[in-house]
Amino acid sequence: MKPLKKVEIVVGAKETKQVIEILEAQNLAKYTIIKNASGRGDSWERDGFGLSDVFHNNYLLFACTEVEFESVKEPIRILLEDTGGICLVSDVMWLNH
Amino acid sequence: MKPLKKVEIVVGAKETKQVIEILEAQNLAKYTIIKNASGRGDSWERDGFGLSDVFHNNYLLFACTEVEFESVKEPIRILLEDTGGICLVSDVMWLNH
Amino acid sequence: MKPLKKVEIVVGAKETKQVIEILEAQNLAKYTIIKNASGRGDSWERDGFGLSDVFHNNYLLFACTEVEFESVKEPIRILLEDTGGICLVSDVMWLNH
Amino acid sequence: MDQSLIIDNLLNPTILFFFLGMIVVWIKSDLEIPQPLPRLFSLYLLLAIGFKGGVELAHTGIDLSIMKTLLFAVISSIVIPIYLFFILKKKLDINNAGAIAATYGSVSAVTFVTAVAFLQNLEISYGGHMVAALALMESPSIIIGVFLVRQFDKSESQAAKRIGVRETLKEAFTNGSVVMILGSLIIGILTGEKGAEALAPFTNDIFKGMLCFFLLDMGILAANRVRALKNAGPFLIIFSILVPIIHGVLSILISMALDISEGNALLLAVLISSGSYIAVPAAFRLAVPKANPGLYVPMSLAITFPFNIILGIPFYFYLINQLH
Amino acid sequence: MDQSLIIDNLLNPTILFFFLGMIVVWIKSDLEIPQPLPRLFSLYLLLAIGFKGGVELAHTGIDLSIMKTLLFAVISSIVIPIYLFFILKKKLDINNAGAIAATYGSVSAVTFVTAVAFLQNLEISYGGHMVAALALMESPSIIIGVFLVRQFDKSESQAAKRIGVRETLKEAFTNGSVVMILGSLIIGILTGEKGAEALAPFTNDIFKGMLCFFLLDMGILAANRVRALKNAGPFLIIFSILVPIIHGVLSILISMALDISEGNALLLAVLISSGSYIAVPAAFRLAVPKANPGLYVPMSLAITFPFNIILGIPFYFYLINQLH
Amino acid sequence: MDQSLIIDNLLNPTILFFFLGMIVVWIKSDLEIPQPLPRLFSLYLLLAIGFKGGVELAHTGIDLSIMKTLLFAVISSIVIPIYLFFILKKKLDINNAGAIAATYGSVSAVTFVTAVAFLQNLEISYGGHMVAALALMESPSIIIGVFLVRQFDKSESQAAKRIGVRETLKEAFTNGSVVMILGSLIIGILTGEKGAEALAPFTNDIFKGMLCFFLLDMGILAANRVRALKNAGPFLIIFSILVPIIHGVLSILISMALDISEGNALLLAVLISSGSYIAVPAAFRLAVPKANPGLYVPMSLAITFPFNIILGIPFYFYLINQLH
Ligand SMILES: Nc1ncnc2c1ncn2[C@@H]1O[C@H](COP(=O)(O)O)[C@@H](O)[C@H]1O
Ligand SMILES: Nc1ncnc2c1ncn2[C@@H]1O[C@H](COP(=O)(O)O)[C@@H](O)[C@H]1O
Ligand SMILES: Nc1ncnc2c1ncn2[C@@H]1O[C@H](COP(=O)(O)O)[C@@H](O)[C@H]1O
Ligand code: NA
Ligand code: NA
Ligand code: NA
Repeated sequence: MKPLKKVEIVVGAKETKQVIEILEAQNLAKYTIIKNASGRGDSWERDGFGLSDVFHNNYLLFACTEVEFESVKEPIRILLEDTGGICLVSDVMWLNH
Repeated sequence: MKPLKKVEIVVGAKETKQVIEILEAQNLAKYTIIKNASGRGDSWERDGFGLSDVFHNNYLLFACTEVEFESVKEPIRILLEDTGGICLVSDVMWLNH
Repeated sequence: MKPLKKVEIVVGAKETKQVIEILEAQNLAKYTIIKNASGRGDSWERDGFGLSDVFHNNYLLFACTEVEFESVKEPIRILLEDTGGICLVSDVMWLNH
Repeated sequence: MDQSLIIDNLLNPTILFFFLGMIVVWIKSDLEIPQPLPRLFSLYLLLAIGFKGGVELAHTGIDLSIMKTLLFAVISSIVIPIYLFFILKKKLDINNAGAIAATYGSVSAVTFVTAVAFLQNLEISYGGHMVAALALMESPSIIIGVFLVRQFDKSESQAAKRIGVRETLKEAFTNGSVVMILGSLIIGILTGEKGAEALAPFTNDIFKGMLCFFLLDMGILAANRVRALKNAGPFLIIFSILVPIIHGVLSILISMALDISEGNALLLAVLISSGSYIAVPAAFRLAVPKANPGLYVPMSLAITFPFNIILGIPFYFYLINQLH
Repeated sequence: MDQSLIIDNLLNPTILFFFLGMIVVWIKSDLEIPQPLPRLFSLYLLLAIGFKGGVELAHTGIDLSIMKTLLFAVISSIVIPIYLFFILKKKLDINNAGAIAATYGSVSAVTFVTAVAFLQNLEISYGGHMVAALALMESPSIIIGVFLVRQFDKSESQAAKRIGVRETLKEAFTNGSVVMILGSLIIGILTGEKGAEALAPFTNDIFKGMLCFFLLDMGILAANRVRALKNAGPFLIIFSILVPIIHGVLSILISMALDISEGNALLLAVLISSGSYIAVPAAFRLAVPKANPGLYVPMSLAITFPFNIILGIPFYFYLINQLH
Repeated sequence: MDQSLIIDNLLNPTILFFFLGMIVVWIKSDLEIPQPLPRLFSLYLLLAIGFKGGVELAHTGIDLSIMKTLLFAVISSIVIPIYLFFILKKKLDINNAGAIAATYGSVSAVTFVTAVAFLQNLEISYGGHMVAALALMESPSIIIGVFLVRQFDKSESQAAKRIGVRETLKEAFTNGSVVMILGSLIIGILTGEKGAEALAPFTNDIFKGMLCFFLLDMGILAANRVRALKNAGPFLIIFSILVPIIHGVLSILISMALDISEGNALLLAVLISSGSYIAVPAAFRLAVPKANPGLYVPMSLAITFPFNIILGIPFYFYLINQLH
């Protein structure tokens, strides 16, 4: 088992692509996405209904080393400043296979 | 980055509204919901199939301060005692933007 | 509140049944599954589209004691070696009801 | 009994697709109708059946005989949960006794729709008010079931504090399937002939096909749910077959006495003998969370429902024909 | 005004299902059309309306009068966001002013489809090129709205850096609903009569029924979204009703001057008076993330849209009839 | 070659919607058919084609010529994976060689359905037993592919321990699409003429429209999947076009020798030349997890499938016409 950082991000469905572009820019292209999340925060409620993506959130999760996380931390912060959402970081052990 | 508590709750789809009411009663109305979870616990299996909500779970996640969590801890415990489900709490760092 | 291990596993949709069989073999049949996850890792991209399950991932989560986790750790590792995917373990507090 | 009725029913594509669904589970095929497609079919069927019933009802109007039928339907949905509760209470805890009693006092819309298709095959007509009966029978037994549980359960339940009488009433009468069928019925009444014709390709022509799809899914579901009854013991299994037979036969006898037509008598028998697996679990989950849906849903869904659509419907119809 | 027009419209099953949806929310029923079923209905309607328009257009060909109509449609979608922006700027911040202006410059396909069903009921024909108008009117106001915001917003927005002019253009013109309707239109043009006939049971016969289902969902959605406007203040509420009336009436007057037929004039009025809630929020979320979709989407979806389909359409039609 | 055949095919709405799907990806539109709607269309098409085939088959009965055709179909699905495996083994590792061999031994139901629509356009009949051929050809090559991999792979694979011969057989024969088509076929056989008529609006009338929707999604999917082949090298790309041509032509020659009718010969050519992208990946994921679905799925789905429906079908048909 190897210690890693687990990063969880909730953003609007439209904005997910921009998060992934940030990851890819740092060759950090390992992630899992769960679509169709709903929720509330500081901005308008995303109830998950309607035809437009702006009322849907996505949940994105990736595990990486602390160094890797540092490389995307600032761009993610700047993006979320603009788009809203939340980014949570925690310690995990990776069962390496 | 700011330390917060991450609270994860899995409950039946019908009961999610009651969890949110508990949060709202404490002005804790920031959360993310992922619908259509399935699972098994002590009670009947929720396989995610069928027309009735009683075989579907929801996954609810919210990040808050320790003090905030303390304010909803007991009502959540009492609710889950009745409805089943699970509530897990862990330490996270919030990338504040 | 009681300390537990939270185990998160992302595997291909087809492989989820094998993970559950591992859990059941150790009488660890309490878990939550979120279907329809997408993602990228070392192997081909699972974009969540198409008629075949091989482009879909599932997210599986279970909370258990450290001892219980040790009993499934090796079989899970062996399975993931074969099928790909990721297994992350972290510390949580369980709000026992 | 005329066996050809049963065999004809079995060779109906709708029933055959139900069997296909059960076979899917037995051979452990990975065929599934992913969520929320089953909801699409079920919403469609409620809309179609409700709308057609309304159009029909606007045509015939309401007379004394219709009122009689509706009254009979509602009374049955009040009496059944009461008498069943006191029987079940002897074998089960209060919570589950109340839930099962409410289940069999309420109705299964899918069974109703399957019976409608059965009648259509034989070109036997039925009244639009039967859809109203379906809608009226969903909720009363829920109220009664919850009331009985609260009356006899001495433990200070948290749920009872949270979910009072008003919430229970609200939950029982605003259940999605009740609203969908009642709403479509009223829309059917308000819409004229011309409006109905414009909708007919949607509500009538593709109806049978949508039902096939839906029963395929119901077959998969029933075969999966039946497993949950492994440890339920013989009493509940026998209950789930005996109760529909008794209710069906009684309903037919009363229908004869009330001079209710062939088609309507069949639908009444099907309504009264069927058990709910949508409205009841939804309301009981909130009001009586200690009742176990892993028990009462499989009973109605995995035993009573298949029994009714495979054997019950042709049997009730045979009986009606004999008595007419 | 001839009240029977409004009442006839209200007794249309499509509109009745919209009401049913609103009632569902008011009585707090748990009835819902789960995702992504609403997308199925909306994709279907775009495909059907686009395809039928294309087939029709291939039949009639393009002449000067059609070019005139299309030009009028596009110009309106350029002029409207500009003039609205400068009005809105006085009451709101730049970002939201731009978004609301773009919203009302663009169009609502669902309102268009509902108006088509209204015409079909009255057996009044309309031109296939009106579908082209719908497609052409979706994007221009988006470009203009974003341009105006960027022009007047002096803050160094991060989004402006990330999403340049080219991305905005791309986003505006490749929005899913634009592509679906335009694609189906072109396919309709390329397909001959025979191909169209083979598709007719799908694109024509079940059209009304699918619209009922979709409007049921839109009713639920509108009634839910309207809550977000609780704190929006009277200006925006009045704006959401007054703007469609003004635009509708003006459009009808110009249509008369341009000698546009009854059916086409109604559809133009509906296009010009309606507001977008799909293409505009999608593009603005990327290009102007500081604009609040919790504001401009409910305005067009929860006020303008219900107003238009319930009262607007019969009113515009009445007016057109009076002036003809 | 008669170019008008290709052009006629290209101007078919079904094929045009497939192109629209590819364009959606090229212009980076956000148009998507969200999950699980594609499953709805695919389940529908399997049900409709299976049921119609069964009704037809009940009508014609089974004779020697039908047995001959079915035998030819099954043998081809056994021979093809074997010979392909030994060719592929020279260029690729054992696991992927086996998976690709199985892919092209098995069949693509969507290609079959598209060919059926092609025949319907030309009003050329085909036998109900061709649906049986489709069902019979899905599984054998899977068994053979897995068997060959296990035979030649000397590494002690964990998967081989977990998933034995029995599991592989089960997986191959109980795949959802096999069960759906075979089940619907048998239901079609059991249902009489009258039952079939009642289902016709669903299984026949809206068939073309559903196919359009589905091919739109397949176009999006194919254009997305093709990217995965960027680094695959020219061998596999050429393989994915050459193999269907060779198999199609050979199949046509044998069909002529066996005196198989025009329509049936086309469907056979399409079955034999197409590659699976549902049943094969499902089974190989379990039995041979080291094979890369990111390789063999795009080959059949993003190259062979588009080639077949755009050029292959009219070309095979031209050839059949020339030889008849
Ligand atoms: N404290 C939180 N806990 C969990 N999810 C959150 C939290 N804050 C925001 N979110 C999620 O992020 C989305 C956007 O947040 P916001 O930009 O603050 O409106 C919300 O709709 C929630 O899904
Ligand atoms: N230990 C656990 N780990 C993960 N999920 C659980 C656990 N226990 C219960 N759950 C989830 O909570 C739901 C209800 O639990 P229960 O009331 O114990 O049946 C289950 O269906 C699971 O989805
Ligand atoms: N570092 C990671 N963080 C999050 N998810 C991952 C990670 N690596 C792999 N995954 C998930 O596991 C799936 C299979 O991984 P792989 O076998 O490496 O292709 C991917 O499609 C992702 O959904
Ligand atoms: Na009953
Ligand atoms: Na407009
Ligand atoms: Na083949």
